Amino acid sequence: MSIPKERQMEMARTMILARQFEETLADLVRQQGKIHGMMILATGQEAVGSGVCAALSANDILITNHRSHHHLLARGADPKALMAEIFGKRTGCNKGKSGTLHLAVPEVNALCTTTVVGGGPPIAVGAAFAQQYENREAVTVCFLGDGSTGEGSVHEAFNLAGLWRLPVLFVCENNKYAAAQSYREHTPVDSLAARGAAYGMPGESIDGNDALAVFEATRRARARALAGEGPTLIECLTYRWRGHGETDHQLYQPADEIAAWKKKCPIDRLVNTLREAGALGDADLEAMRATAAEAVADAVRFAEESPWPEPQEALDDVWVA
Amino acid sequence: MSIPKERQMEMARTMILARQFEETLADLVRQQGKIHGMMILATGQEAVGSGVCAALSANDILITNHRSHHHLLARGADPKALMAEIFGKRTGCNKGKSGTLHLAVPEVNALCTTTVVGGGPPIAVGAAFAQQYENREAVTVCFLGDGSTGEGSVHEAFNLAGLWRLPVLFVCENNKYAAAQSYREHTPVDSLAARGAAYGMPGESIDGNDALAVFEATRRARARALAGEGPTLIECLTYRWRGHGETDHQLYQPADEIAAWKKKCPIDRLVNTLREAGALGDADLEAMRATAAEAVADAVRFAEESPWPEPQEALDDVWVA
Amino acid sequence: MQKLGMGQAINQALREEMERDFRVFLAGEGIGVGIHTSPLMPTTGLLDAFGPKRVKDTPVSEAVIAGLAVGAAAAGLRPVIEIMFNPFFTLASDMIVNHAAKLRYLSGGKTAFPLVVRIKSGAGFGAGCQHSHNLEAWVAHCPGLKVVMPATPRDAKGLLKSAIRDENPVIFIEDMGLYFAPGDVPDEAYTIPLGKADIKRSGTDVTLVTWSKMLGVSLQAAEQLAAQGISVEVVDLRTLTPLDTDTLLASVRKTGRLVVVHEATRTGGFAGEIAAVVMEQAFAALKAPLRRVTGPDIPVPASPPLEQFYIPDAGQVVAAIKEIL
Amino acid sequence: MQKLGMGQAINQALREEMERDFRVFLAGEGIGVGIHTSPLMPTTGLLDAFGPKRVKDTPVSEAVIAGLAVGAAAAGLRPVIEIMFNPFFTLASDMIVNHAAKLRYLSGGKTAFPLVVRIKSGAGFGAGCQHSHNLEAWVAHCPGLKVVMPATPRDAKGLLKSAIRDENPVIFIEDMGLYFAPGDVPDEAYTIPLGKADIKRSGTDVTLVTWSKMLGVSLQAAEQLAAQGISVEVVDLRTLTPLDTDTLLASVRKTGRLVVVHEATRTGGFAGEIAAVVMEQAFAALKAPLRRVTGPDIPVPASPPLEQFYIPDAGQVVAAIKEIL
Ligand SMILES: Cc1ncc(C[n+]2csc(CCOP(=O)(O)OP(=O)(O)O)c2C)c(N)n1
Ligand SMILES: Cc1ncc(C[n+]2csc(CCOP(=O)(O)OP(=O)(O)O)c2C)c(N)n1
Ligand SMILES: [Mg+2]
Ligand SMILES: [Mg+2]
Repeated sequence: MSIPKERQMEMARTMILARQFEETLADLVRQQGKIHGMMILATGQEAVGSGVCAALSANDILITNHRSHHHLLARGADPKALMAEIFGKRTGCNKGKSGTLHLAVPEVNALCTTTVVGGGPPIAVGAAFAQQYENREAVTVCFLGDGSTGEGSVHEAFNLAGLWRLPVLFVCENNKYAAAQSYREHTPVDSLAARGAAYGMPGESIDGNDALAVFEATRRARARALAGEGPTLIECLTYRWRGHGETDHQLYQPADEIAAWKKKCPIDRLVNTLREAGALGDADLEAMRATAAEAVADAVRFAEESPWPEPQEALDDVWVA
Repeated sequence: MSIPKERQMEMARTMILARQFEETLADLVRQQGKIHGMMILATGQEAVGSGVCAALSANDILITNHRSHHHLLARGADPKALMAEIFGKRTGCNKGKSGTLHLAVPEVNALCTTTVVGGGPPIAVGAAFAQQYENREAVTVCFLGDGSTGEGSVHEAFNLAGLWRLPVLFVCENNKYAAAQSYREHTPVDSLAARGAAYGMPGESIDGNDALAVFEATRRARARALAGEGPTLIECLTYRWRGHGETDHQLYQPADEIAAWKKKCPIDRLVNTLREAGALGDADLEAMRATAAEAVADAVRFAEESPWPEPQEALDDVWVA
Repeated sequence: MQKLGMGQAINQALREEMERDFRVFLAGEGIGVGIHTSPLMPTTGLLDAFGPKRVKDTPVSEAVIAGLAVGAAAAGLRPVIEIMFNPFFTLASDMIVNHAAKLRYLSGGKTAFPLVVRIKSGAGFGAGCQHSHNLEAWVAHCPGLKVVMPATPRDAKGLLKSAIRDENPVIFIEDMGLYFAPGDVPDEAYTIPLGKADIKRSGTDVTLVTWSKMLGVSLQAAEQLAAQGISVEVVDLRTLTPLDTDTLLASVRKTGRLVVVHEATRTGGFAGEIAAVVMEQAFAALKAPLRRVTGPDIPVPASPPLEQFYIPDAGQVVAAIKEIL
Repeated sequence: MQKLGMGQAINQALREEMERDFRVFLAGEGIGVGIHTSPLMPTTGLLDAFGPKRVKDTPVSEAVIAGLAVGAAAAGLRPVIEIMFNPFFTLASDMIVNHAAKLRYLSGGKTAFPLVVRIKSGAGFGAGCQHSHNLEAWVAHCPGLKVVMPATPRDAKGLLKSAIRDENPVIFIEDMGLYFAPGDVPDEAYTIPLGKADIKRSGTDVTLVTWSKMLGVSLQAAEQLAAQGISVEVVDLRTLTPLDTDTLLASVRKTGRLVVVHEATRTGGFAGEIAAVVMEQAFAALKAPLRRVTGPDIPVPASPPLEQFYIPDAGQVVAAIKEIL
């Protein structure tokens, strides 16, 4: 089944937006010192967010993790509200409570971001259970990192999802590192996808820098889930260009490894494919870039101009009254 | 490699002892009402404890779980001290602090019994780490149930053991039930042994009612571990004749299933093999049974005659002073 | 008026709320097909009544049981999960404390997590400290969680119904020692609001604050002291958080004396919170030192005489009260 | 006298104890190869010094990191593990609370678990409530665990060395906000015993009890009040359990007034324990109500002004003290 052109364009658009959004964040943190706290970016991994989200419907639920900007932008979250939240402003999508690490955007069914590594899968299982319980025509997608598979909670979630055949897609971004630890320093086997078999769940290892492959794998897994055939584990092989966070010195990442992966840039890849297919001209690309740049600039302006929350507002939002 | 005769006799002896010990416990709880609290018995699973322990050396460490009498008796724990502990007497191996559920017998290197399902494997990993760290010529054996594999802690332990190639044997007693839940109601795959592959660890499924097969598998895995080749997962297929505990009505266990497994009694099996090999005569068997009966009777007498702890003794043993 | 054990009262509450609202479902270990078939247990018969779609027996996996609740609540259902014994709450604690309690706040109020965690608790059944460990002080120290600990069948039913209808995560701790003793439960529908303590006995000489199983011990002590002319007011908190400080303070202002009784170990137990609130807000009314009657600072031992030693009894409560009169 | 940050002081303690005793090893996430290379962090350089056999980087697996410590301790080693941020203690809590703290008791005193759990803690780095959540009250409520929370580099070094030599499990909680500010650390070898509070400033009008990072805030407040003629005695608990009740009570008996300052949320925080102990044992000496200065009952928010609002400051301490003078 071929991928509709508008989906392909959407992927290109959201990848470019995510890249620019995050490069701007890096600059705001490092050069301008305008943002306080941790800053965890997904530069180089954009194909995962965009490939997955382009294959979803509005009803599908997203549960994501600490490295979430590319997921949320691909899902259609408002860059202004995200940026303001990352700045800690009152106009942020979570009123400054979350910051960059736990962005929740229920408007686009991104119900929760958890920065507890391994926290997402059990929650995704719960969301998928709700979908199954009410026979909703929808699935839950859970993003997780390679390192998160060290957590017992991930195993418990895989086991229950396999057992109850829940409509959930576990999308593992294997970016080769868990913080400073390389993949084979934290996991004794070569393939994470192969772990699917331990839970009666198909596991697929794909090129995570190929947005179209990610899209296809997501579409297949989603169809399976909707057909009642249960969860799928999709391992997207990709790479983290930047450090774990913006204070990371990346000393443990060999320079040539980084360079080699930069050559495999997921954005260039999709753009080139589209160009070769005649689907994207120079002008289109320029327009995409300009639109993204404008959206990011708007977002930064909005965030900078927005007021800080009043200190007392910290007391709000704990409880449903 | 053949199994030394004295080992085979030891297995027969400890299985018979465990069976009699536990049948007596059942009677003490049900008919005589002499023991307070939960009573969890391993009747029908004796080949696992005896087959494993016969293949170990004195330095090897045992970490076991809530269903532990057959492990500990096979390991050579004193039946009197166990029985007194199960009664809650001051002369019990743990001064009444533990009761039947957390028997610790460091005298035979059974360092801990945890009744938190899934609690054993992480601790076993730690013990095996100590053995590796000090180049001790020894392994750690961890007993776990099929149901425990639902716990995330078990997965974390498998992963770390596989990663660090620790000298640990995970002996999974698959007795087909986790409390009232049958195996396929809690696990989405047919083989637990196959999960070893997810951790770079050999997984073997064996007949857990065949003490000799258990012995052989343990010997192989132990040799691997001592050779620095890491952990092994041994799945012993067996069956729980009695309820989860002595208050269980076993309504969920089909009567014909129980009957079929009783025909596969692990004690009869070993005894018949030894008889056929001419290694065990009627008189030997009678002597074994009589010795066991006497040991159990002694143990009960000792326990009954022993004093209760003084209430204030509850305050002791929290701290190393 | 029906006579029900607390287990049956909880069973009725679950049944009624499941009938009322399809979004309510149950999950836990052995809550459907269990090893016990006693009609006095809280979930007996619910699988038959509501089927395996709504009564979910899970693997032995406390973290994902809790995650199931968090995710399902976020997605619009109203989960009621069970943690078999209080010490196993540790295994669910990341999901409850870092997620159920915090995710609404983290969303700036955009999401909600209407879920109930039923925890079976208490010492006295001879299983030792890995089965018996009263950890209500942990959850009471977590903003975003409400903590309910009923002491009577009537309260249990009414409070559980409120907990299920509450839009916030509620930890509902049941002392298993209360499942069997029958008590009055109204025949007609009712709920009891969370956050309201109940004066189970009025008195004038000393305020005795307690909850859960220790209510019985406290009332016994009050009875004994009444015979000696000492009038004890027994305040059953019912809900630890939100704490009903009005009732608490009014009572202490009246009596001028405070004793707190709980089964949990002493150091760091929730009695400390009661003490602090009173010392902050009713200091002028106090006529005597505080007394706490609690489990000693040890794990719960298994042997019968040791376990009995662990559990506070009426004699200790009487002695504590006499010390400060 | 050296000037070291608390991170460096901890580093020195680890180094010295590892040199002294081969059984001591370290395990945790990123403690060897980490993303930070600052020489001010507690484990920097230890991998180079002791090699990968004794400095173990682990997968992201808090439960098995803790289990590793429990099992290795039982088998004769002396593990020092690190939990990266306090909220992740939840994931290790079964191993620590149900195992490390209880297994010795369960064995009737036959086994021992000499292990240290270092937990990085505290608010103030903008990462929000899944990274910042002060949970010392949880561990202080668990018999079988000692809980240490140093406030100065000198104390951190001496207490950590004692913790590593202790035969019991010790929870050693480090506020990351203290890693960087230099303080005096003796050049010669020393240890500081667990269970002894330290009077960081003597005074006569009010006893201020605190620990960890809040010591700084408390001393600031004391300084400000001194200028106004108010004399504050600042008691740094250093060890929450065992609690040094002697020092605490002696101070309150002297001043007659008690303020407790901690960063953790108020309800159910360890201030309650202090209040209860004082109200039980020094009631007659009390001249005024208790005041607690603590984090409010909310998760720690991420946005800078909100996070600042969360963290108690000297102004609040001054105001609280003035209320009860
Ligand atoms: C439970 C828990 N432990 C530790 C951490 C600290 N931490 C944050 S991200 C991270 C690495 C995660 O690696 P991976 O899952 O591969 O995701 P990636 O960062 O590569 O996207 C760690 C250890 C955490 N946030 N949660
Ligand atoms: C963490 C935890 N959850 C639940 C329980 C209650 N429980 C005790 S044994 C058991 C079933 C365990 O099944 P399995 O691992 O197969 O061992 P078996 O009893 O069959 O030997 C359960 C659920 C427990 N002890 N610990
Ligand atoms: Mg990664
Ligand atoms: Mg089983």
